[in-house]
Amino acid sequence: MSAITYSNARHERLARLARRATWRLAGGVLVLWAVATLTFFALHLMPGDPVLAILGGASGNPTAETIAQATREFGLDKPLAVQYALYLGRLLQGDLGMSYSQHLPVTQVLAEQSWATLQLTFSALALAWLLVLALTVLTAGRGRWVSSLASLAETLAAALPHFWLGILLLAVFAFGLRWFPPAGSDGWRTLVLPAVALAIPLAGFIAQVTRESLELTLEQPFVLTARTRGLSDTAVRFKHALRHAVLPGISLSGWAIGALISGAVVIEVIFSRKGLGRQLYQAVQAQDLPLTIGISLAVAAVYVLANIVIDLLYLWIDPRQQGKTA
Amino acid sequence: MSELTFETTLPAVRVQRTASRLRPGPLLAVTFLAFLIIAALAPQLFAHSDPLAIVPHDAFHPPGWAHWFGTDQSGRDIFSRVIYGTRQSLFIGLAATALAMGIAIVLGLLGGLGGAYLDRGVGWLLEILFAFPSLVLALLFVAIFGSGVGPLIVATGLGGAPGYARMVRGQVLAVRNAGYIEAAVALGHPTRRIILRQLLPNAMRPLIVTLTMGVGQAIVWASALSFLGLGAPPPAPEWGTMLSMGRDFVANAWWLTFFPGLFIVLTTLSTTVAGRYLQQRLEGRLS
Amino acid sequence: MSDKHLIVEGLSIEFDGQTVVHNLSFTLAPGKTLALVGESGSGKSVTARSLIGLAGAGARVTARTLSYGGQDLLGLSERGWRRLRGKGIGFVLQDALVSLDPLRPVGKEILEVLKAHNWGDRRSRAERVIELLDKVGVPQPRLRARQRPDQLSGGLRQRALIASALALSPGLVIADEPTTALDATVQAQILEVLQEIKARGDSLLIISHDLAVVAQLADEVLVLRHGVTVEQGPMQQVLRNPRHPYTRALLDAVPAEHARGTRLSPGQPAVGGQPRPAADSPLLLRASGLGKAYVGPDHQSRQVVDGVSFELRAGRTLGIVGESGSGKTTVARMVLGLLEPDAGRVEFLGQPWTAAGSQRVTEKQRRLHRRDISVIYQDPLSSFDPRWSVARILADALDVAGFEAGQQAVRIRQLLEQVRLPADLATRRPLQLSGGQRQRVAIARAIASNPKVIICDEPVSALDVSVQAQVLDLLADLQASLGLAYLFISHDLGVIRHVSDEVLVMRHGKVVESAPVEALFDNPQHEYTRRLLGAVPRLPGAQVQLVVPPLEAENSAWLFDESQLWKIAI
Amino acid sequence: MLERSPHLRSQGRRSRSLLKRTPLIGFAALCSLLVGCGPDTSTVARSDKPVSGGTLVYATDREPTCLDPHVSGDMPQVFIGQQYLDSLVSMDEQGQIGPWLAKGWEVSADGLVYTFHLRNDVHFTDGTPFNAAAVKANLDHMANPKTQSSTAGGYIRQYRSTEVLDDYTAVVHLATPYAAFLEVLAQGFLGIESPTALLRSRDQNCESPVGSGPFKIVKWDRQSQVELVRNPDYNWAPPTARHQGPAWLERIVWKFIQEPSVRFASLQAGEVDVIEALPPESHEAARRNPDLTMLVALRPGNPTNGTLNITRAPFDNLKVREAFVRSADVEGALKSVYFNEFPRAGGALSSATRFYSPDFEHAQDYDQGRAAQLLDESGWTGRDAEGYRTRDGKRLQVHVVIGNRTPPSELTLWEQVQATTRKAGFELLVEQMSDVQATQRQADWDYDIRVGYWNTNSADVLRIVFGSEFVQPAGVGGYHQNTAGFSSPQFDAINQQALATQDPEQRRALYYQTQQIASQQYLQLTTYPQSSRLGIYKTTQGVRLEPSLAVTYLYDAWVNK
Repeated sequence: MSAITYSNARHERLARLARRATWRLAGGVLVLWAVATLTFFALHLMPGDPVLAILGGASGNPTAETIAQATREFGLDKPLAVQYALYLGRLLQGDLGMSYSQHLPVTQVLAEQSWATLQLTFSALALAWLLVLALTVLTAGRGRWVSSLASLAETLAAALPHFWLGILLLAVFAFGLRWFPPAGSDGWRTLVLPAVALAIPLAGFIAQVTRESLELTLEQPFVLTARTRGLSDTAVRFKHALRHAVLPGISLSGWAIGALISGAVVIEVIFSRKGLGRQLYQAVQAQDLPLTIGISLAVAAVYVLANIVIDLLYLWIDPRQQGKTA
Repeated sequence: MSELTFETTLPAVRVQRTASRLRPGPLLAVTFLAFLIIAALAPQLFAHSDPLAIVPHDAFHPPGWAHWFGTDQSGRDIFSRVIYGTRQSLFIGLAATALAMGIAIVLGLLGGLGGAYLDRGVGWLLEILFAFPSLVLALLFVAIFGSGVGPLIVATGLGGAPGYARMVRGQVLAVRNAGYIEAAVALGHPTRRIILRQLLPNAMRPLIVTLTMGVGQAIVWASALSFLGLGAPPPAPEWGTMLSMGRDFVANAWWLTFFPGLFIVLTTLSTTVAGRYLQQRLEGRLS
Repeated sequence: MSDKHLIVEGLSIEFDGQTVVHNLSFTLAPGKTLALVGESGSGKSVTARSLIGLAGAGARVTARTLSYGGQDLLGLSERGWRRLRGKGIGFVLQDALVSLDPLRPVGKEILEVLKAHNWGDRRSRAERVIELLDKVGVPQPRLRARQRPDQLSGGLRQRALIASALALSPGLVIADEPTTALDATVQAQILEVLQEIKARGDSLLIISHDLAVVAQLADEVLVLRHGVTVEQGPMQQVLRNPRHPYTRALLDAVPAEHARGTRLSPGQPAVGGQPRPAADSPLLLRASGLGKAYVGPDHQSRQVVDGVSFELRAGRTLGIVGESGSGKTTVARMVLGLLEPDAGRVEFLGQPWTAAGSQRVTEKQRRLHRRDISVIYQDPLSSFDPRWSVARILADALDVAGFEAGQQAVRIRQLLEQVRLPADLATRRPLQLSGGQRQRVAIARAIASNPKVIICDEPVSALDVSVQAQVLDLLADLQASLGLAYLFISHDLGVIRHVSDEVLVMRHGKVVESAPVEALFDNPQHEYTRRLLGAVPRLPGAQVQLVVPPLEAENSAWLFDESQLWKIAI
Repeated sequence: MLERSPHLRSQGRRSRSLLKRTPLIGFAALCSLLVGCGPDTSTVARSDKPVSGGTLVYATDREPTCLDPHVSGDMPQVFIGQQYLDSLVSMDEQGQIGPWLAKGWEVSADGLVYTFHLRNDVHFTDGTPFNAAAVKANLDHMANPKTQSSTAGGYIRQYRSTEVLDDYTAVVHLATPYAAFLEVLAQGFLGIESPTALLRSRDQNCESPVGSGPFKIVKWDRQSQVELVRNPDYNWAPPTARHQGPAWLERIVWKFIQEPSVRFASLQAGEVDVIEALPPESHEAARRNPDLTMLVALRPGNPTNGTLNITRAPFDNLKVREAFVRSADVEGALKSVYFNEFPRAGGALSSATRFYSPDFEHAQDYDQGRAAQLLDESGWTGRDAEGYRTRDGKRLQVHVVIGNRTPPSELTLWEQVQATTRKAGFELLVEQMSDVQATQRQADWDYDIRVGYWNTNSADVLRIVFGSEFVQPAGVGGYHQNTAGFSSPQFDAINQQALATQDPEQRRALYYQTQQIASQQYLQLTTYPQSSRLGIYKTTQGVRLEPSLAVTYLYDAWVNK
């Protein structure tokens, strides 16, 4: 790269980040559109009449008039293509329709449930990273025993299914020791066990790649150079190696958001927490189309946004990639 | 003149580890996997009681000599159930991974070999699939097609496919740009021969490792669905279903959930360790 | 001016019971320069690192004496070593692109030394960074300090690396292969910087495989082989009058100093004496007006190859020389028909081989003659399918050449013999071979189909000098016995001079000068050629004075990775 | 009505016709299961003095979809409704109707006109005064099809109109005589809501309904909890209450904790004060725990059961039905799955139902010998490789359709039924599917067994689950309440006679006959009666179960924290 173009490096860099964010956002919108479309049509393949789902299932024993009314009310008498067009039209106005099972606007349900799930997933992500950094920076390249032991711990952690870990944590820390409340969605104490149950397997995954990357980085010439300057081992690890070592883990965090949301479904059920995961599980079972599509969209949006943030974070940490478009 | 290679840039001169020697970790993992495979093929070798035999007055025996893993709420021997469950759990894991890999290979090859437009299309499709977290995708799938072992396999497979597809595509692109492919072109080999003899085998090779590790993860995801009541119907001794059925009794009888879960963990752990060992061996030989 | 002696007596280094350095002794007086010279595996780098306590994990360093400036280094604690590193002894590694933290601005790296040793305050440190960059000849130091290594040209970042080693004015600078992997012109600049350090009166310990580089700097030379001192003495004496056969062999192996037809490696019968084919032998390849543009990541188009024309005749060697980014590899790929030119055409035996635009030649058409044009790459390992054994690799090439399965085994044995490899190597995989063996396998593959032309793309650049000599000799022998024509691409003027009949000098994608080899080297016409020739370090006896090209010579806009240009046509 | 999964979707929606006179619930039976069922049967026996103030945390398994019990009408709604709604009339533990919001009433001779004299000192928590117009608004609201009221609306099908005679006199006109009118009015499903609030949209009213009760709803945090606070103005408690004036509790946090083990653990830890649906596996632990007391009552109606579809093979054959029922070891299953905490229900009525007869308890006793004999007689004599019986090469297969949300314990019960009926040669296929799909299968008669139960306080329940009029779906969804497909003019006739007469002994005799027919026909494999089971932490006292539906009533409860 020519040196001249870097005369205003920081400004240029921010501008590039912004351009990239815009570009990615546009892509994200397209992805969301595709998600909405896919879910919309796929869910219309679901067996059973959606009107019955609206009216509390077939056991609601609705009369012919109420069915006709609900059919009109929800536009279910129109051809699928028209319904789709109407759906998209409303979607553009931020209207996701009414939940069949809750009789609430889907947006309201999302507004009520999202925070709990975001809180859960992001505290789990943060906790996972904390564990990863503590474990890897302290143990990477520290001799065979320490390394293998830590490596075993990571592999084991990565092999733990969320639900099993959740049940074990419940049994030990809530039922047995009673350190934490077994259920609920209020206050940090109710957040601890579910977040730990989500964080530990994730930490295992991220730690595996981070350790590998850290050990590779510690063998890089620039680390040796840093040592030749008289830097201590700790300083080398934190100032030089860490920044490189977290990069694969950060890439993995994009995937992790998806895994966390998947895990949140199960964890929210086990810990009787409110949240999008449990809501989705219920919506799917109740054949609540608008809510299912709404939550899928919300999840996809979180995923898309998180990935943009992670992408930018990655670029911030490793500006070398900036010229290339991923 | 001998040409002992000695890296000049590395600070720590690493004495090359002998990869061919089986260290205790991989050894244990491979042994356990072998045990699982035998258990799946011939469970009666290990478990002597009928996994479905209900003995109500024997319910909730804690682990002991008579029942190594205790008995469940129906008095069934949990050890037998776990052993007999190996077949179904492994089958689900293998089938789901195979399906995921099948989809992934098709998508990955289309993306990697199909030219710029197709590649972009596949890229988009993957991006969209990625926006559905695997369990969400599986939930939607089960919602549409119902629950049971078949849908469970397909749902788990679908959930894993985009990740593998991205990997296959990456592999194909990497191998496509490898020196030996250029060398083969320069030698004058026809394109078809290069794809079949060099590109595909080399691109697929690392996937063996992924596949090994993937089976463990597939078992975890499948059991998550079973746990939510969307998987193998009871009384099938499927590990996730057993866990799900036992979870009400966590406070009274921990062994109902502990042992099936333990087997899931051990299986995943073993596939990971074995896969990584395989990877080291392949890399040691090939890179 | 340093007044500190570095005294090493009886230094041995072991890894897991394996001794890699035996009983090494030397003394480095203040203001002097000592060179440790050896090929891969000689233990020179690990020796250098042991002097600052960084021999590596699992290393056991023993010595009768190891002291610097009267301080005993053997009993030093980690803390004591840290105080010494950077402050007492500066260390410069090869290839600043990886030896400087790629994610941090170079200024921060220099600042780090100052901070680690609590030098000055915030403001004075910042000033010192700029001063240091200025001192090692980095223009616009304030701007450069804020840039990362990948934003700097090779020369600039190597200077920055040196600046960070000089930050606290250590009395001793250890430079481990400081100019390796740099272009000749850049190498000359870096050597100048090192000479300035020397001129300032500091001690310099230089580690290199390159005798010519050493010749520019060293007062004393210590030649290492397999961790054992082979020869030690004043530079002029060792280089002019080597006593040990290994030293002799190393000197002989440097191709630049030897004319065509001579042997570079000992132990083989000389080929010499055979007459070169005439310059009017049948025409094989003709390239005319080749051009290729490439759109970079910044969406700007760059003309990577521009109007390159040449002819290659049977049995002759055309050398293409140029620095990195000159477009020579792109030319090779176009000639191989792996890359479509944007302009111009290549004809093989009078038939179109590859051409731009409407005259496009399909791969199907080319395939008939593929067996007549082979290639040898710089990195043979990556050009082999990693799953295949040597025999399979050769058989694969024989398939194209139309050998029946039954004949292949015989032919493979024959090929291995031709490239002087033992037959039992046939079952090995490339990874189990040494670098020299791999390149021989690559050569065997190249000649398998009895080609008329071999494109050699930097075939010896990655090899130790003695191995390089063997490979060059082998190529010469094969050319003589098989009547091959070579299109030989190298950045190394010495190698080019040794192998070529005609030479093409490329710069920024254009041919700067094209002439028969003697004419070009004896009487370069173009200014760039002269500069290039002047930048090549010579062994004593030749011209010692190095002509340092001006800094503008390296145009950083031309730094890009040529390998990215290319995508396979499948 | 029949429900798909016993614990999760529920109990209570009673439907359509009721008896001319709602019979009293068998409180003796209820008491038989009460733990510590001493002199004071339905309160927790603690002598401490009530304390005003404090928060009670209540945890239940299911979250309602609407807080207004008029809409739809599921059990979780009435459990919350009981805390913030008052009814026109009250019902005491002897089943006697007493005043509440209505001071008194007259019934016309033809039984078609009810004149209610209302209290004049009541207002809703939104300030709206309670008056005759409010009564009219409420009854109209329940009866309006747009409300989609299955339960409340279903109970007052005979309702025509309300006439506001003056502010505090409301005259209700019925289409046909309906002696049960006052009893149903006593139920929380027909609680009186603020007419101002009812003017809002249905969905708004679902979110924040307004009553005149001892508590008012503050906030519904979905998937988590409903918050209620004390109504400080409350001064119109029913005569059945233990005190007058505002409730003791300052605040109620009504949580939803679906997982039974988690719910119980929360109680043990004192994180919650009262839990509903105390899991049977925790009964023993609860008994042994000095911090906890239990309040358990059986619910009247048709017990939990698998109803056999007699409209298709193999259950179209009575012998096969009996063989199936006989080969299922329900006692064994109840012992291991429910720790013997649930009694076996052998007849079509729960022992807590009035006119229940114990004579049919043993008709379903486990008897593999008899099962085998019956199957032999009915031609299922072959055996295939896996040991299942066959006839004409067809395997003896029965499909049980179960919803996904069925709790594991219920599934385990059916697993055990599966294992024991297998010995007789049945292949029982447990088909788990989403509730929507399961309902669809039910509507299409595509099942052999449906699992369900029906809670109501009348033996008339047998008419709903086995009467021929209920074979036909009530609405267009195809959903039918008679899942057995049983259709017998004789059976229908007996039920009609029972509805027509007021004489208890005659009714007892008639209902004996319906029970007998149901039992002899082997229409259901009955397992255990439904029950209300509360677990109460030591700091909480005064928790009662409301008489008519055994619903939690917290007005008299207090906490000592």
